[in-house]
Amino acid sequence: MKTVRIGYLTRVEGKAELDLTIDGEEVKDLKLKIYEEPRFFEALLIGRSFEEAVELTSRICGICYVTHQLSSVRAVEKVLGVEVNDRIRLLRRLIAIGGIISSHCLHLYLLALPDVLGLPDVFTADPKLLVKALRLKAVGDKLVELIGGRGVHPVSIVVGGFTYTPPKDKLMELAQSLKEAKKTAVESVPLFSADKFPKFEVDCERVALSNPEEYAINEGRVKSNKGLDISEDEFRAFIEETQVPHSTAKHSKVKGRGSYMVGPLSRVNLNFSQLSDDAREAAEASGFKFPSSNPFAANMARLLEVISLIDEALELIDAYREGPVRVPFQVKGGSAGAITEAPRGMNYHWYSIGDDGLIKAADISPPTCQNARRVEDDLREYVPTIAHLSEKEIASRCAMLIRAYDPCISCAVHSIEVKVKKL
Amino acid sequence: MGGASQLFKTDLEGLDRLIRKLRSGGYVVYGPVKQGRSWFFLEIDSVKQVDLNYVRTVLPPKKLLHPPREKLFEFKLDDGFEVSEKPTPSAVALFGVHPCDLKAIERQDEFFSQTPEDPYYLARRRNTLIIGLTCTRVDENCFCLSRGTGPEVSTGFDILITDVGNGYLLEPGSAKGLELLKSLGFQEAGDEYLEAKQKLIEELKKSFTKHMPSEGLAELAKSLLDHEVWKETAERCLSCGNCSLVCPTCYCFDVYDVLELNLRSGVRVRELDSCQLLEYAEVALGGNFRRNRFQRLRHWMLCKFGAAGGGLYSSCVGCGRCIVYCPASIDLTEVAGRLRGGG
Amino acid sequence: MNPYVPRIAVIESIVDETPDIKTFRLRITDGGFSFVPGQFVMVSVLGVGESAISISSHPDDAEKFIEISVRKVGNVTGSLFRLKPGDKVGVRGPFGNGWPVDKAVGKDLLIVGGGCGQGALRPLILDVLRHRDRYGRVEILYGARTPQDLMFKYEHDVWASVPQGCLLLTVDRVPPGVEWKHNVGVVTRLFEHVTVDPANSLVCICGPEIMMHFAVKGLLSMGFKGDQIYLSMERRMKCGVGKCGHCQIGGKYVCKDGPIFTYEELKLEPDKIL
Amino acid sequence: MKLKVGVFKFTSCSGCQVELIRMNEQLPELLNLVEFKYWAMASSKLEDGPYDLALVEGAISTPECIEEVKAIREKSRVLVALGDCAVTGGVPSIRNWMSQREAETIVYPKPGCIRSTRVYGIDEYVKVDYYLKGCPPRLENILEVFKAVILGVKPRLRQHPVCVECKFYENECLLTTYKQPCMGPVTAAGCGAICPNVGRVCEGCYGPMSDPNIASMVERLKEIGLSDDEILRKFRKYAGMSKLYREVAKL
Ligand SMILES: Cc1cc2nc3c(=O)[nH]c(=O)nc-3n(C[C@H](O)[C@H](O)[C@H](O)COP(=O)(O)OP(=O)(O)OC[C@H]3O[C@@H](n4cnc5c(N)ncnc54)[C@H](O)[C@@H]3O)c2cc1C
Ligand code: SF4
Ligand code: SF4
Ligand code: SF4
Repeated sequence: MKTVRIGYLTRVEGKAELDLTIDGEEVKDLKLKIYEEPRFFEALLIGRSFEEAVELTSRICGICYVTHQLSSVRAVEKVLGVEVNDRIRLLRRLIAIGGIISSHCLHLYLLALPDVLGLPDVFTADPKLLVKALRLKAVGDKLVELIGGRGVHPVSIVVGGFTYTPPKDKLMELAQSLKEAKKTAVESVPLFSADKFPKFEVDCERVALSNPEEYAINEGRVKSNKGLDISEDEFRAFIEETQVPHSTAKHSKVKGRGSYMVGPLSRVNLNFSQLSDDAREAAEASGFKFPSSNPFAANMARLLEVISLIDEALELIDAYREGPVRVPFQVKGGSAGAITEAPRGMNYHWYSIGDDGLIKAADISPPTCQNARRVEDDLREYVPTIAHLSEKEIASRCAMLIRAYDPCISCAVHSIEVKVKKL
Repeated sequence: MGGASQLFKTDLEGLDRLIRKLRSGGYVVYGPVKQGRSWFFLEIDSVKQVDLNYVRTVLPPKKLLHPPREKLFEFKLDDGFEVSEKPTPSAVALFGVHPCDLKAIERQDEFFSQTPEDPYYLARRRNTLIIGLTCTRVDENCFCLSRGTGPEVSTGFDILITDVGNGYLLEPGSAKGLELLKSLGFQEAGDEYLEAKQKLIEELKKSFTKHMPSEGLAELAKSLLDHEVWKETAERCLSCGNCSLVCPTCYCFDVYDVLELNLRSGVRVRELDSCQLLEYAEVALGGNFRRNRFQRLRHWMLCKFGAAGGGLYSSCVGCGRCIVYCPASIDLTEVAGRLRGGG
Repeated sequence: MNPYVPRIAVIESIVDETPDIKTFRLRITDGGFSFVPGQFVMVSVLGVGESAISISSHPDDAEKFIEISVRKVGNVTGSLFRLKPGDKVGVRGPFGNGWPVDKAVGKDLLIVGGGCGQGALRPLILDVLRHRDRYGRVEILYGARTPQDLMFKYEHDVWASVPQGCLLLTVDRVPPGVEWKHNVGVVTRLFEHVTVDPANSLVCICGPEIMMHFAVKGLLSMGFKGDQIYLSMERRMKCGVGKCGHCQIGGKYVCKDGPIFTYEELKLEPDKIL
Repeated sequence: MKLKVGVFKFTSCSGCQVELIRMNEQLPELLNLVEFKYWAMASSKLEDGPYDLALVEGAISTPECIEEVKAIREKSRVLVALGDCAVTGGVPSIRNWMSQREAETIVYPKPGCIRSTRVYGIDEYVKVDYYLKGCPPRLENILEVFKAVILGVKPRLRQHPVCVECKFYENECLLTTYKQPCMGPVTAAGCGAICPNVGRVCEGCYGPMSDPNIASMVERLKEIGLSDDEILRKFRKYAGMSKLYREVAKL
């Protein structure tokens, strides 16, 4: 009988730990505990104005603030019946791309790379590599800052559009750095290639937005490899959430089926053909075959997205023309939900708003909550394959698998167990 | 100067030529441009961008002569320091400066010329050409008339433009201005232009509704330090500093060092400050000589009345900015009025 | 000359005066320096900032060195305390007007110092010692918190032995076990021992504002006139050359019009403290 | 000797740590000066104190957090509240104005096992040396603290209002010119007036300035037509629990 505990999972955003008991190859007990203190976001939105939803839900997560803002703003606009113009849509896509590049690079180079290099962190890694990689991350940050007015928790995204028109010439300047950055991204393919990760395949439902027009980020239908094909309005009819006693974010599953995976791997698997040519070429070189059923391929999926989205950002910047970026609207009550793709997967926001413009109820399902159950299921299948290893090694492999989901535990708006690990 | 009495006239196209000429002569030209609901001195390349009928900009032209933030020098900790910002700024032409702002610049000129001279200000000033513009209208917050700083001015510009209805009167105010006007081949203006200008000024003078005469104000204010108006007004004051930051005659600044992350090199910076801010008079160990809001408000107004440290150099020119941009609608002319025994 | 750019000075030696005051002897590296007693310099620790500090040495030595006596209270002063002989600081100045040494010729002098204000008075005291015949009777009153907070202890004997003069010391309190032969109480309590002639003397005071406040009150009641009382004022200061505005006391600039003012000049200013 | 630094997280979104990571290519330079002994988000190496500098992100909202933050204080020479949550409780503190049970049942079907207290900034429980205000604080401000602690001086963190920086950028004033409810006049600067820079009112995310005239600000907001409830919400957003705002936020 082996007991493996990963107390305080490091190099993830937020606080979590893993308790695992194995008997031979059999997993006796497995609990991914999230001990992030609860913040009750859905409650504290109540009585706030619809305009504050964007601003406050941004604070759910210090990494995927952009998508929280975008899901939120779209949900509210659906309630109010606001139709935004193409320029606004373009800028929203561009800022979402910035957010994804920034988050993916944070994950790849600061959180995941140490696993590949066998280091506790990246601080002792080659500074040259680090500077290059972080310059790549910086272009994502700058894109968000330029459009959003601030890097973390942008301020210009409001119901009806943006508070200001980002200057085209500034974006053009950034285009230069984007081109540099793309080189770094392409060069990084060998760092995260298939030979660097365990060969572990697992069959599961992988869900993502999909959109025939474009690589889906801000809008699309919810689809999966198991035949799910619904509109975002049907999300709650097909996805259910349950509270589990041992902790975590509430667990999600597809009704009548089971746990599912959201995130870059689901997206790349589903929408591979919409990636840019260079991204698909990089996929070839990576040694992974997409669609892939190896959860560790998620890192490569991130890198492919970075490459593809830089290509797309360049096109969007080129197409961008300065002009009005705010449309007028009238306040009215109702309820609606919207999904955008966070770096870590689908992010669902739903609000009920009164005629006075105040929020009456909110339902938010960030990707980490949706993935929580799937992570446990993956581990249950993965652990037997490594059960022969030492406890320390098992722990580090498990941590690596969890990390591959890039769980953003702060995002777990609703978490329960408050179990404290003493320092 | 010779020929200051020489007057010229032109049309809009001529003004445009003037701007183009300045630009080709190496000047960066700034003029009042409307954006949103406000005006700003922005870089221009044509008179078409300019609103010749503007009232007042958010920041006065001060921003180009005594910028909100500027580097004093760079230093390296191993081997002392070097004045890296050799005061050699690019030549600037301010196009369309109103009389109140012209007078404010004159005061700042005097102030920064006092020994020891301020090399940063003066280097910029010497490289600045000023083209004044007589106002075409007066709003409810203008009171230059009672301050003796407008709407008529005879100094403080290289050229003064006045819109006389069917054309523009151009008056040289310096040899440089005269030369420029001659070189552009503008025709001489007849007396009817001067008469038209005089008529405009008379009309303007009649439309002032706000007044704050200077006579005896400084002395009076200084003798009424305990007047209830200070504390009453301070109850509304937000200590936001807007009034002094937009004031064309306020010059106070803070100085601080910024080190690079290598901790080996850095810059010393100066930055506009305001006596309305709590930190302004703060000293070590938490001491503060003007801790109370009313003391700060009073100090600022005394300065604008000509009674505090800035005295003559920073007293009010009646541009009205502090009134327009005070979120608490505090109006120094009202305070002056109360000190004089009114309302 | 750019008045905002400091000259480089090398710290030659450091004397611990009290637990929180040190005297630094500085050599200006690029030569000439001259000042009058009561003037101050702006001392830079580059990267941290600049502080106004009175010169505490005598002008006759200025070609060789100047001294400053600094109390550790914050960023710049705290950083100065961490420096060693050989380290460099920036110096601008001298600034300000100085003590009325010319007006004092032939007159009695009453010198009143409190706390670290004694630093600004020392050049004046040294001047009396070096040019004794210029002045009439000279009485020095000096108060500090405790005996160990007195600066320039190594010179007190010389100050006390000045002909036709006296040095009176006082402290607020004497910690147990410390030997103390002098007075206890605020510095104004020493006024009863003052023998200079109010009709023909000048008073020079430097110390905490509250001490100066009571000193002025006492002196006025003793018959001194407002224009005989000179006070060295302290205000926040950023430029030292009358531009930054911070040091204003009503209509006056401490850095240019001061730091030394007569009580007469100050008494009608707003923010009056005295 | 490199500065030994610990980065800790309580109830928060991690955004302040992410802001720190936005230093990007400057990271190697910072690593020349400091050693991160404890930073769970970035390193698997979690070393115990003592720390020269502890950056504490997040509000205190459970009994366990209280114990933890006290332990961190004991091990740290300089302790810095990193961001609004740590400074005053920040956005999570909004729930203080709802009944506890209410908040819990809205989010959880079975709230029985949730234990959380009223949300406070960390200085409710430990002494804080410096406050990095903001949601999040600007990277420049965070680095200023690193530099200052290394030099052994107080960091230069602006305490005057946002209006000062707003004027440096010559923005149109949203409050006076557009009658929009800008919190700039009572909010501490340091952000660079980024909201007015992009045409949005300051929402007050840096919390109160050094000497806010709250009563007057409330009047100004009323003048431009805000209801009492709207005003209350403004003061109860990023810094409702700050000592300066508690009165107007009615707690
Ligand atoms: C004319 C004059 C003479 C002085 N002479 C001496 C002296 O001989 N010895 C001595 O120890 N001190 C003297 N002081 C006081 C000294 O300037 C302050 O104690 C010092 O500036 C504090 O700086 P700091 O950075 O250590 O403190 P902090 O509190 O960290 O101050 C930060 C900044 O605020 C400003 N500041 C704070 N306090 C003061 C103050 N009291 N006066 C002016 N600016 C201040 C400075 O610009 C300083 O750099 C004098 C002040 C003046 C105006
Ligand atoms: S602008 Fe108005 S509120 Fe602000 S400091 Fe000036 S007088 Fe006070
Ligand atoms: S927009 Fe806001 S921050 Fe800017 S000056 Fe106006 S009130 Fe102040
Ligand atoms: S302007 Fe206000 S809300 Fe915006 S970042 Fe600055 S302090 Fe925060």
